Amino acid sequence: MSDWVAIFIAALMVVSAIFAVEWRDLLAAVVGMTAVSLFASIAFFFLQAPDVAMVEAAIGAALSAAVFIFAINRTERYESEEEGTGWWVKW
Amino acid sequence: MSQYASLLIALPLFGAFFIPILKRISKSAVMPFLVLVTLIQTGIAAWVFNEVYITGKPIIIMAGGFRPPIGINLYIGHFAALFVLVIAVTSLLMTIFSFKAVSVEPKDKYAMLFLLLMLGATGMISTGDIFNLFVFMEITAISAYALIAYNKTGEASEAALKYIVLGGIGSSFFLVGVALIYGSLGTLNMAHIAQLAHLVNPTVAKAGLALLIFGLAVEAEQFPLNAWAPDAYQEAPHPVTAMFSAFVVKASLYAMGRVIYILSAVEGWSSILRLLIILGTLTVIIGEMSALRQNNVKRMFAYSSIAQVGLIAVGLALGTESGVSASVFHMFNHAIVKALMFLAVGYVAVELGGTEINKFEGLGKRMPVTAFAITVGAISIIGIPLFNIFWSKMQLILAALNAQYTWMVALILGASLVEATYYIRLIHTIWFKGEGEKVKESSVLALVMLLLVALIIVIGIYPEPFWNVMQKAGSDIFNVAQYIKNVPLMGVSP
Amino acid sequence: MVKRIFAIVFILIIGFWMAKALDQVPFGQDRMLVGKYYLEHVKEETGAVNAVTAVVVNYRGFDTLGEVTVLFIASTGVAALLWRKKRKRTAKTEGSVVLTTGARLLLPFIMLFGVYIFIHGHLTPGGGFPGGATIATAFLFLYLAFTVYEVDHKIFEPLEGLAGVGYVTVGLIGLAIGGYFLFDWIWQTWGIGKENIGRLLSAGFIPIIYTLIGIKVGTELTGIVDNMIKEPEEGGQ
Amino acid sequence: MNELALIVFAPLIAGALAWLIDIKGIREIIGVLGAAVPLGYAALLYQKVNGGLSFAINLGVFKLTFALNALNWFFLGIGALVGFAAILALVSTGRDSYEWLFALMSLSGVLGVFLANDLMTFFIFWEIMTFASFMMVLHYNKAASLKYFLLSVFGAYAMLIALGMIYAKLGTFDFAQIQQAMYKEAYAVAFKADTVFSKGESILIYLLFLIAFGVKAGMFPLHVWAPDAYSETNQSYAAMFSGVLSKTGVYGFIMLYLLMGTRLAIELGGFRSTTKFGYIIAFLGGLTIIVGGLLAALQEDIRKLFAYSSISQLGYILVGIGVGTALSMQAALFHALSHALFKGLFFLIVATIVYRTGKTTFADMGGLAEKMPFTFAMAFVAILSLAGIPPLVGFASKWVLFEAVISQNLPVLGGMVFFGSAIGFVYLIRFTYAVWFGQRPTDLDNVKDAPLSMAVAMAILALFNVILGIAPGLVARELNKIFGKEVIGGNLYVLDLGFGKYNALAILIYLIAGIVIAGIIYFMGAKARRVPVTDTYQSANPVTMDYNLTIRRNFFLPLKETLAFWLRISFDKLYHDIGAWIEDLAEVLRNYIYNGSVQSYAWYLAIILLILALWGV
Amino acid sequence: MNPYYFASIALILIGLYAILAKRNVLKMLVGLSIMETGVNLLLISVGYVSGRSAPILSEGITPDRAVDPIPQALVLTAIVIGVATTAMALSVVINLYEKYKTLNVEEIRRLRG
Repeated sequence: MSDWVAIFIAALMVVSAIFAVEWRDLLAAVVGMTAVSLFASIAFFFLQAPDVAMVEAAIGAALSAAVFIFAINRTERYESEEEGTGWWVKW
Repeated sequence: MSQYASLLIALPLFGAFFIPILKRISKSAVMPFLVLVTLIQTGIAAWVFNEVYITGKPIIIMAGGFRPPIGINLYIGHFAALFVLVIAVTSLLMTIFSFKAVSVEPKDKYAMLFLLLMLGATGMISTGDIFNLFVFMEITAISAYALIAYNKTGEASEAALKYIVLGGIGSSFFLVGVALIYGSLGTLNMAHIAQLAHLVNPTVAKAGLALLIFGLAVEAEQFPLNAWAPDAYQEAPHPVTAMFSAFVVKASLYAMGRVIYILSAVEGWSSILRLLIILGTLTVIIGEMSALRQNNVKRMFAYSSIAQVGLIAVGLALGTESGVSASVFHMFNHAIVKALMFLAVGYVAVELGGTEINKFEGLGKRMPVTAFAITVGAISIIGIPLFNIFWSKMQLILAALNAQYTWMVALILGASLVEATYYIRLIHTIWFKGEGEKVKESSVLALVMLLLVALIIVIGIYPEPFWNVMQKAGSDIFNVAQYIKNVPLMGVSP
Repeated sequence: MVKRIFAIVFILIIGFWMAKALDQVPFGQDRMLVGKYYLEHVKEETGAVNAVTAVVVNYRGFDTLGEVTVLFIASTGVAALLWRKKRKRTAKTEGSVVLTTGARLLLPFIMLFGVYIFIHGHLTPGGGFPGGATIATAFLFLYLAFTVYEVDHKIFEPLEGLAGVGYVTVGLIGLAIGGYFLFDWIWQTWGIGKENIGRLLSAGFIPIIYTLIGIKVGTELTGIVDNMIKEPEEGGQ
Repeated sequence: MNELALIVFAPLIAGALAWLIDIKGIREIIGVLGAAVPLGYAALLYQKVNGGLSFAINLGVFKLTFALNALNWFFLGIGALVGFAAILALVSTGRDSYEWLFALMSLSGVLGVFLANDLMTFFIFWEIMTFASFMMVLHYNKAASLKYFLLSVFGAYAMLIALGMIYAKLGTFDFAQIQQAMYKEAYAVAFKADTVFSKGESILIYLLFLIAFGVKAGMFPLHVWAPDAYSETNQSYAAMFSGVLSKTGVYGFIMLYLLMGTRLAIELGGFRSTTKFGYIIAFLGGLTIIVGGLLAALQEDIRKLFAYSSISQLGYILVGIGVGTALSMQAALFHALSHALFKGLFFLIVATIVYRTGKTTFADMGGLAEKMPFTFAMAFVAILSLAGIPPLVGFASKWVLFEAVISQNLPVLGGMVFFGSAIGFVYLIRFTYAVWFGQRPTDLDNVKDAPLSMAVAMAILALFNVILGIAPGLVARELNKIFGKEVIGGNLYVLDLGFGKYNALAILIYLIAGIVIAGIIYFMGAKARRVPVTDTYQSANPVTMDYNLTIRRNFFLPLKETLAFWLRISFDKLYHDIGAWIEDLAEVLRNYIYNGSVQSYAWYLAIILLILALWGV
Repeated sequence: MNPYYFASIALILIGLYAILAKRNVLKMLVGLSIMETGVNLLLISVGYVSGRSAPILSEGITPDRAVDPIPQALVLTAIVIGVATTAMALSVVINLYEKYKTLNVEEIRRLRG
């Protein structure tokens, strides 16, 4: 396990992905997705890929989140009740 | 001079980008412009076709002027030249049909998406680079998503959603496969990969090949992965469905065939091929069985088209040259027949307002030319000797028997028995049941249908010239050594 | 509940299989083959300092052409699907005072920053895509700030088409002059800017293409945002 | 274009022309010309039979090769003759150009099958014939045509698999090469050397060929399509349908003998005095005779009666082939010829009756002899020939067949054959009396006789029936030429089998003498009295309305009651249930797999990934 | 087992899990988008060479000091394709919601059989 920065970012990414999938409130899910995209952008930076980091940040995080939020705005915000999410999920 | 073949890709792109500007000038000029672009595309494709088949050497287009492993190259060999022509001609016929079939409002957007679907399929067939194949696959897929949902009805959106989710998963895993292959070989050019395929370490190779084929199989409608196809065919606008079953599926089938044979030096190759044959046979059986009690004729033709695609996949996965050239011949025949039948069904839906089977009662008296077109199409699909599909089906079955897959052939023949049942029921409903007043049929479409019928019968009666073309196209896919020799690879020091 | 357990078991097995395959591709090992050629020849063959931009635009220009088409299809598709006869903006609340004044002040700088990114594509990281995206965020900023603001489609769509047509014409000129589609005729044949590598006016047609891509991506993403934000009026079909 | 190509493709081209030029007068002429060409050339080519005439078309995908030898000249003769007669009759009963196209296409399909020189051409023309005849039946009734098409395509695909297996191992379709390869195989099996085909494979090929030719020849378990198909089509076409198309099945069996006969004989060993595989064919043939005959007797509809009788007659031919000796094969061929002649004639008669009266069941017919004398004369010839009364060809072929079976001392088969001719006689009596004699229903009073074209057609067939009956030596000479050695001796009028002789001329003279004497007695004033038609036999059963057994209504009801137990086992219902079951399975499968939810579709993807993971690991 | 490899495979599989287990269509699209991010991360980490810097060949960096540029070019395209697919999917879902009034996958089943 070469350096702890990589582990830290990887862990953050996986946790925020799991939360993004489990949260019942779709807006929270989109925020989780954006977090994953942001951490991925940072990971790209550490993997010596600045171009990709910028594109991921600009398009992956900003615009896909914006598009998702507009879509939620025109449909429903909350998932249906009987989803049975895990105990550790608040929203 | 041969580099001008790159116009095959540049022209539809130029046309698509030009349409928003043209819309400003005159809104009604969009559809005629579409016909013009497809007409020029057919001209170029015809020129490329006879250029490749006369000189016998494939045209290698080097984008950006860099030699293959460095730059991306388009490999227009015997197969690509043939099928680019098929794509161009089918799109031309479908633009004519779009005049009458597409009434939903943003027609200029429809024209753009139509051109880009054609571009995507052409690109998939002619590209020589795995990632470029992914990009063109995405172009085809996303324009297909838009075109399927184009009618903005609830069902159309549902069909498009299914295709997006499944297509998304498929293309993601395709990319993982590309990552594995690139990770172990360092190059993306297909010929280069074929050259170095034996260097790849077995587990990566097996996983990479499996994922690549999985990604393509979702697009190429193999058994469990084709659940999106019947809905997509049913809900798309009629000309788009015809284009879909005529060449879009064929492009991903060709891509699958190409990927199979360039990675043939890989160690776990034959086991994955056997899995593919099993999947192909299941596609044929399930496809035919589900069409049995359909009351929506368009959906019935969709299932029948899936079944034929399964048959082609079995032909490709046999691993023998005769199998591959037989499946190429079947692709060609099936493209003609299915274009004709979906055109006819679409036209009936436009005139009589729906594709349920009761709309087809007494069609023989109401729309004789369309009824005749459907009947000839149905008879040729069943596999009757004087029509074109018989020859390719026979070649496929003989090739399969040659490769000792007797049980697979028995199942496939059983399935085509089932297919004969529902087609005969349709023929009987059309000609010998029900009454109806005569509907005036547009002469242009009648001419198009009769042209396709004539083509089917000509191939049926004298298939010899077509078979020589198909054999060359089949060997173009099959023997990879020739493929590697044709592509001018720069000696990049490994 | 059973479905979840099955799902987890499935993805674990698939994960294990992919991990086993990835073990044979060790992390961080130098396996470059074609990449090594690019790194060694990028300076004299394309004149760009940023190797990735050179690969994106010049060596594998076809991918980017495809890429731009994908985005074009997305924006046309979204426009086709969300097309309604009569559409209007239904945002109810005006942006807070911070947002509105911020929008008025920052807009030119964001635009400038976006243009900076795609003009310097061949030197610094980033290129047409992030540049275009930044411009799109500038317009998004306006959409969020003002409830009335609407992008005028009469101008945006032709601009988008023009940029696309421009890109293909550049490729065709390359075909005419250099004999190959997307051939870098500025750098290879005319040899302008060969001496000042690393400065603004260098690297053949990469800046031109990246400007076109920047405009195109900017207009397209704004188009997508605009289509998404407007809702059909009750009468709308 | 040499003669063989002209023979095969002339009807097809004529049919297409007739279909295109849809004018009432002209298309008939074109059609008849199209049918006349093969007949003319068949006669012309008689001298050049062993001249090794051959013809090949290279279709790129396959090479179609045709050749003429003694065997397929014999079948070509049957096909062309009965085909021409049927097409001639079609002139008046043909409804529209659709029927002309497909009748002539099926004729060219049949001729193509007879003249084919390699398995692939054989298969291609087999499919053309099946498709064309199916379209003729589809025109009238969907259920019957669907049953016919599915069973015959099932047979065709069985043949395709067998053909494909042969092609895979031997790499050739040509009959001669396959024959040599099979001879080598036979020796290899004899000396226990290793062979190209394993024992299992050769049995599989034999079974597949058995199914394929069994379907077409209407063998017992696969005969269900025949009654509906023969009765539900244009009756004059039915003459060709049952007369000629069923012969392709017989030709196929003979081809099976020629190609793989020795190999299978050695491989599967003998059974009593014949080969095991031959005995299977013979036994099934016997069963077909019994089933066909019994069911024929129970029918109320004329067309169904002759359809079943046609199946039972084919049973004779299969028995002949099954026994497998040179004599029995010749008997089978002889009976094939005579069956084509008298069955073709019968169907033409039925066509005339239906054409003139529009009625098809016994109940509404009767006393037509006065109104249609010419047709009655033809019917009389046909009845004598089918029942096997000496001077006509039916007797000659049956006699040779009986001799062949008995000489091989096969008691079971002999029993079946005798039973068959007895039951044949029974339903013929019913037909003769119910249709021709007795009281004529009032609405049939103004019935006219057969139209000219049908009359000529019937006359041709009746003429052949009589000539070949009186001079069976003509046919015997041809048969000996096929087998190369003198199997049936005797001159033009006498058939000498070594252990039995049949002098056709002598018997004819005695018959004429007998008739003269009977005529004298009749005219001398035998007191003939009118018998009321409803004079029924009840054998002590109460005479109730539904149990009123007259010649015209359920004459054989007691027979049906005795056989009630056996009649429940009907293969027709079995195939129908299989079809319905498959359709329900398809319905369940479709609704279960394509259940519409994206999630389950995503699950399918995950399953495939799992398979790849486990398979690939 | 490098953390980035682990993270990318985990992201792909979490995305797949979301599609398989979650009934809300938008949640599925979130899963799809996460899967695409995971694939991009995998592509980049395959192209990384340890101990080397970004492929910007300014004065200090010589060719043998730079990381592999090709995967970065590929990912540039892949990210934008991902966004394009998501935008298209969302507009389809908006149309769907307008007609079906539901986002639950179990109820979007009119096209079946």
